Amino acid sequence: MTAATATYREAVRSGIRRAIQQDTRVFLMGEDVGRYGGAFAVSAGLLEELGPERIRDTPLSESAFVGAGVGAALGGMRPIVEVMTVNFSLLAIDQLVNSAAALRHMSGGQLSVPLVVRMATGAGRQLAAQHSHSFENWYAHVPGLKVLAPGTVQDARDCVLAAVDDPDPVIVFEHQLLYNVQGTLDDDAPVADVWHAAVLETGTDLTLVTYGGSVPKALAAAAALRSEGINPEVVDLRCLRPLDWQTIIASVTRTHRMVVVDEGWKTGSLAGEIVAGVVDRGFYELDAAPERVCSVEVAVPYAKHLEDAVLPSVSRIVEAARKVMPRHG
Amino acid sequence: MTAATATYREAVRSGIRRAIQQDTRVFLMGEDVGRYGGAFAVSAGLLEELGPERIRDTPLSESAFVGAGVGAALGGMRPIVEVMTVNFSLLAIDQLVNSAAALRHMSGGQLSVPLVVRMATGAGRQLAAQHSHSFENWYAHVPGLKVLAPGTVQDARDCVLAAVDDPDPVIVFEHQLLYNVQGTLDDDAPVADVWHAAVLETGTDLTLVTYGGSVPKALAAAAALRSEGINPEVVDLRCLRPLDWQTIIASVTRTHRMVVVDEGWKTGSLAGEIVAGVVDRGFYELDAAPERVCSVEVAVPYAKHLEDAVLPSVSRIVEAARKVMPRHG
Amino acid sequence: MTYLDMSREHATELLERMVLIRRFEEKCAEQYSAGKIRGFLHLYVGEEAVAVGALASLRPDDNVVATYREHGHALIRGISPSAVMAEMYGKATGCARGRGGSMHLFSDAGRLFGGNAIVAGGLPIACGLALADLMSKREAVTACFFGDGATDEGAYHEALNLASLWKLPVLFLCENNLYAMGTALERHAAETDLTRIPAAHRIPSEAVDGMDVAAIERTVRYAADLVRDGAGPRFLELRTYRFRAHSMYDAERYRSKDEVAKWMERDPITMFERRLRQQGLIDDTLISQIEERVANVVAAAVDAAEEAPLEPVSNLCRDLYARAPT
Amino acid sequence: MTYLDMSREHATELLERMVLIRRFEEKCAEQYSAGKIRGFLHLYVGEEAVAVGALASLRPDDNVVATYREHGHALIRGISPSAVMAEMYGKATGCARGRGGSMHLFSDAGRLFGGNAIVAGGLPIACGLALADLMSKREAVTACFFGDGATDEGAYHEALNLASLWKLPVLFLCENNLYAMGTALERHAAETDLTRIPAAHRIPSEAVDGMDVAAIERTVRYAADLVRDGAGPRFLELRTYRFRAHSMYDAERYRSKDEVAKWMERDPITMFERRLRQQGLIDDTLISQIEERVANVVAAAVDAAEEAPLEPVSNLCRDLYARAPT
Ligand SMILES: Cc1ncc(C[n+]2csc(CCOP(=O)(O)OP(=O)(O)O)c2C)c(N)n1
Ligand SMILES: Cc1ncc(C[n+]2csc(CCOP(=O)(O)OP(=O)(O)O)c2C)c(N)n1
Ligand SMILES: [Mg+2]
Ligand SMILES: [Mg+2]
Repeated sequence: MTAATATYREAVRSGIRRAIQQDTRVFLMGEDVGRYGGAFAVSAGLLEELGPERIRDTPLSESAFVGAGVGAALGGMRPIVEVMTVNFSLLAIDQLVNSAAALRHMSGGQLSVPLVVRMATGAGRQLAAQHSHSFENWYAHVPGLKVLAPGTVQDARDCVLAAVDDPDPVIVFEHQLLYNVQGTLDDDAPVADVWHAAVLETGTDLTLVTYGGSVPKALAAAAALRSEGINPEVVDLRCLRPLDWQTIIASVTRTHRMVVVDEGWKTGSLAGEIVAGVVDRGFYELDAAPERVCSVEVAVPYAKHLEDAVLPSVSRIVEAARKVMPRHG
Repeated sequence: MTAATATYREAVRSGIRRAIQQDTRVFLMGEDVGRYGGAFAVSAGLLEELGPERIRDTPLSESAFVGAGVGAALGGMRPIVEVMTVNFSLLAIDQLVNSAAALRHMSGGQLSVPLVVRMATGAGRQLAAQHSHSFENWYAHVPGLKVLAPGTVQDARDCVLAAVDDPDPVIVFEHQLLYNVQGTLDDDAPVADVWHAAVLETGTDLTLVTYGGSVPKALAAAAALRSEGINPEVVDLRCLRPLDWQTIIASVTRTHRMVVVDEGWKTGSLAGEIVAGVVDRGFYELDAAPERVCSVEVAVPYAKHLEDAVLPSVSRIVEAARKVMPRHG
Repeated sequence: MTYLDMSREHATELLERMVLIRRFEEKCAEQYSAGKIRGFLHLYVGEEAVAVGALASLRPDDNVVATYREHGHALIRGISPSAVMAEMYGKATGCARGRGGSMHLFSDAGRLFGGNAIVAGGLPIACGLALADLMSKREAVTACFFGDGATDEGAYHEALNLASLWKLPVLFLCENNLYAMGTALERHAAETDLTRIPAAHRIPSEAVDGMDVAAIERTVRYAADLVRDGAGPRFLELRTYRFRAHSMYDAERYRSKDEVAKWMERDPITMFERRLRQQGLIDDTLISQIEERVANVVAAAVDAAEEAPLEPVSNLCRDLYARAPT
Repeated sequence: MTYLDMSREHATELLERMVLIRRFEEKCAEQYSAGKIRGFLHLYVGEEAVAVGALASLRPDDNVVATYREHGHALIRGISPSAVMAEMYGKATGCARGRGGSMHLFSDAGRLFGGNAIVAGGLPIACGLALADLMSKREAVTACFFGDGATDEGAYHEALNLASLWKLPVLFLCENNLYAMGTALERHAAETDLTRIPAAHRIPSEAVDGMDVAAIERTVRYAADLVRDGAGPRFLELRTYRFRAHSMYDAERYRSKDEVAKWMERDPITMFERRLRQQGLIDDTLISQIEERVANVVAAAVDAAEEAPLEPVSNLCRDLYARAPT
């Protein structure tokens, strides 16, 4: 098979299927991943295809099944654990921080935790305050974890495969608004280097740094800006820990201006870290104060117009980009 | 009583005692706060003084007793919940994010959660990876919460009293290394405005921004710097959410240089937010790239020399300050 | 079928409440398909006897904690159908000003504290509400509703222990509809008799037919009175079934049509109606009067929601804090 | 006292192991007071029969998960006393290169997976280790040790359900020493018979005298064999007592000297020694030989720890990742 059109959802599914078929140690577990087919239908059909040993429905016990993922990884398996959404991952975050991330280092290198934890993240479907969080930055803060956030269809497959291949615990964030997005999937292509950022579009005037669910918004904003004669470069981080400073700084060194788009709440956001990190490494390259386009700091409301007002939008990105550009005239 | 010498521990205790004596709705609950006297001896003697109704030992159930704090607050009480350390708060973080922080806003203003959650934070006592976290920035990220972090003896009392007086959920971080620190406590003084930063020392050459357990280190570094002829201003944030940008920017506008000291791991730290926030609001005031002195990104190790290597130290602060100063000659 | 010892007035009221929930939710489903309601919508169809029977035994100053499947609880605890419908429309007249939607209905006046979309998230909160009553010497009960799936969560077990240890006036009401989303009870819980675990925490526990509104009312009244009198917490398992999908996104691959059909024969509304007829407490006229009243209420709720204004975006950050930081 | 059906060799071994743990920890306390060991130090003194009896019934390819009170488990699972002592000294020759200290002892070779300082944090991990064995068709048992306090935590209950539902080969070993830090069992758990909750999850559960090393060995062997053979998880409550403070920071205000003294009459080492004497399996000579051997081992461990080098600071970030990010 060569490149074909597929959804982000299908791409993730393809990655999971392949990982399980390639290695008898790999299995998927999580709430409703089997008979129900996954809360976001990511694993639909996989139970029938791969059987109940490899596609395991768990009880509603995030702490237990994420911790069991850690244990199974210690025991030589290569578990892929699906936590339905990042919101519920708060019930298991202790296992990820205090066990998954810490065990190798604090055992003096004796133990390995080759665990993959996938979760849906983000807002945009009117699911209200408790189902709309973006805590990517919390996980990206933790040494010992690696964090991926695919923003494109091909990366959606490749992030699963790269994560399963990696001997360390990897968290993969799939934005819930991307699952239906269509794109090109080459299912025979070798796994891309998702551990580094991708320059999705080259440009000269400013750098738009983004990831995950904000990638399509950044691309749309870039198109709009180009039609105004502003030529942005679009950097898709892909890997949130470790951050690929080289690619970011190289871009900013060319453009001297930056806008960061990140669905997290602004204060304490990953966008803040990007700004601070660029200041650390390339302060004198910056010709203007970078702008951050983040979520408004409020519990995400249900009503569509209020939710829209909270989240980064194409128009807010365009506005931020204009702001970092030199004044015309 | 007028000002006298007291420890930070005694100051916290005094705040708790007074809050309970002043208002029948206030009580303290948490693991071992009663008979044991508190893991850090903060509440030692209070059970005997105030009785088991107001000083309540809980089971080892962080999720249940923090959630019960939310419920008791909804029911009209003014609970002070002690979570032994920030490390264990991960087991209750769902209740803090999804209930305490969200309920007022997502109920359209109907519900109030006047809850205080106190926890010990930080490293420095060789307690190793699972007992040495600094997750202040995670809580400071969450709209709906307010976050205090006293760095001095007087503030240790005042933060408890200000938090109990506040109708919103407040998290108070007490750094475990500060409990034995002695300072001046005026127990009759009105409660200070801990919701804003304090300029602990005025200076002209650079601004040291810090909070909590790093305050004594920043003050020591300031003294060392002054002896080199560098004159730093020391800003103690005190309140981590909302951040007092006015005080920070006013200081940076005077000094044009900044070093942020924060015990969190560097990537995704509160220090990063301070840098990004200053860039947002005062980019053109900065004469040099701000420096961040944070913890090395590794699970905090037990051995003293390794732990010391991880944490911000006076010498690392001094070094960072020298770096932001203009080159001499 | 045992003789129903109940006034015509009360029986009609119970029936009308169940019918209201049913018709209201059927309308919600319709409006969902029409794109008027969005987000997650979890219907209670089939389970109405639980909320109606249980809440009939509570008092206004008792507290209620529910889940994201709480339209019924909200309507019974006094949120007007218009305010609930407007909430799902995301309108400013919604009971949470459009911020919560279907999963987050609150009523300060009705002491309904959610509307919690974190499975088992309400259980610790219920303990705290009960603690507040206990410490304030108020004779109130906190009724805490949750599903069978919630019994898998750690927070549930922590709450059972805390309530039992501190003798908190909590009435645990487990709405066991045999599924947690697509996972059948026997595939998510090792012990399918849900009364055993609370009992092991020394909480008196009993199972009730969750399709029999009269039995539920009677059992809950008995339990609530004991709880109110200081006997400590009690647990009731209400054995019921949801007739509809888990939410509007569910293809229901995990259960058979036959199973659903078999349970529908035990429709709580039909069964209660039949019983009332047999005892001569109700007839066709009364039933059509009920249906008419309910239809009017539901139609009015939709009309009001349609016409209601949106919350101005300028109010977005209102009510984030009670005391705004300066 | 029943007749002990045990070879002299084995009996001596059990005794010597208990003595080793006791003397080793007495030395740790000493070194703590001398400032050589820092951080938290939780002693197992009084509880030695539990680790010694239980681990005597396990095989090398079984998994062990323990708590922060795990010096005993570490010594028995084959970490050398020098490596444990060096770890507490924070030296490079420590079993975790000085990174873990007293609370985080690990042995890949001994399949000891911590050393976990989050109460109940090891329980889900034990389920996963057992799942790995089950899926890999290895006939191994995962022995999971935890305290009475851990039974308050949600993770415990979630793990019980998961293990029971999936029939995981986990042996739950509850070290019930009657206190969680300063909180007595009856003040932290509504049900003080700790076998009842696992039983309510359909896990066969039994209580054992945690001061009787022979009874523990026998009961654990029986249970472990069943678990190994695929019977699903089992639970044992080991009723014991800690003779020392919770950690080195504990003023022990929460229990009486009398209570401690009463339990000390049931010192597992003294009781076992007495029994062996009565059956003529041991005498003064043998006992002093044991004490001498142990004293030498402990002294050598201290000497080695004293002399061992510190881990170079340049190794600080080593082993954070298996595959270093580029
Ligand atoms: C902590 C958490 N995990 C997962 C989910 C996703 N989820 C929503 S409802 C549900 C099933 C809950 O089942 P049950 O408790 O039986 O309630 P029911 O929906 O049957 O009324 C799940 C898994 C959630 N909301 N919260
Ligand atoms: C989640 C968590 N909460 C609190 C603590 C602090 N703490 C350490 S040990 C302990 C008591 C545990 O008691 P138990 O489980 O009975 O074990 P024991 O110490 O008696 O062996 C507590 C509360 C912790 N380490 N982890
Ligand atoms: Mg259910
Ligand atoms: Mg104990």
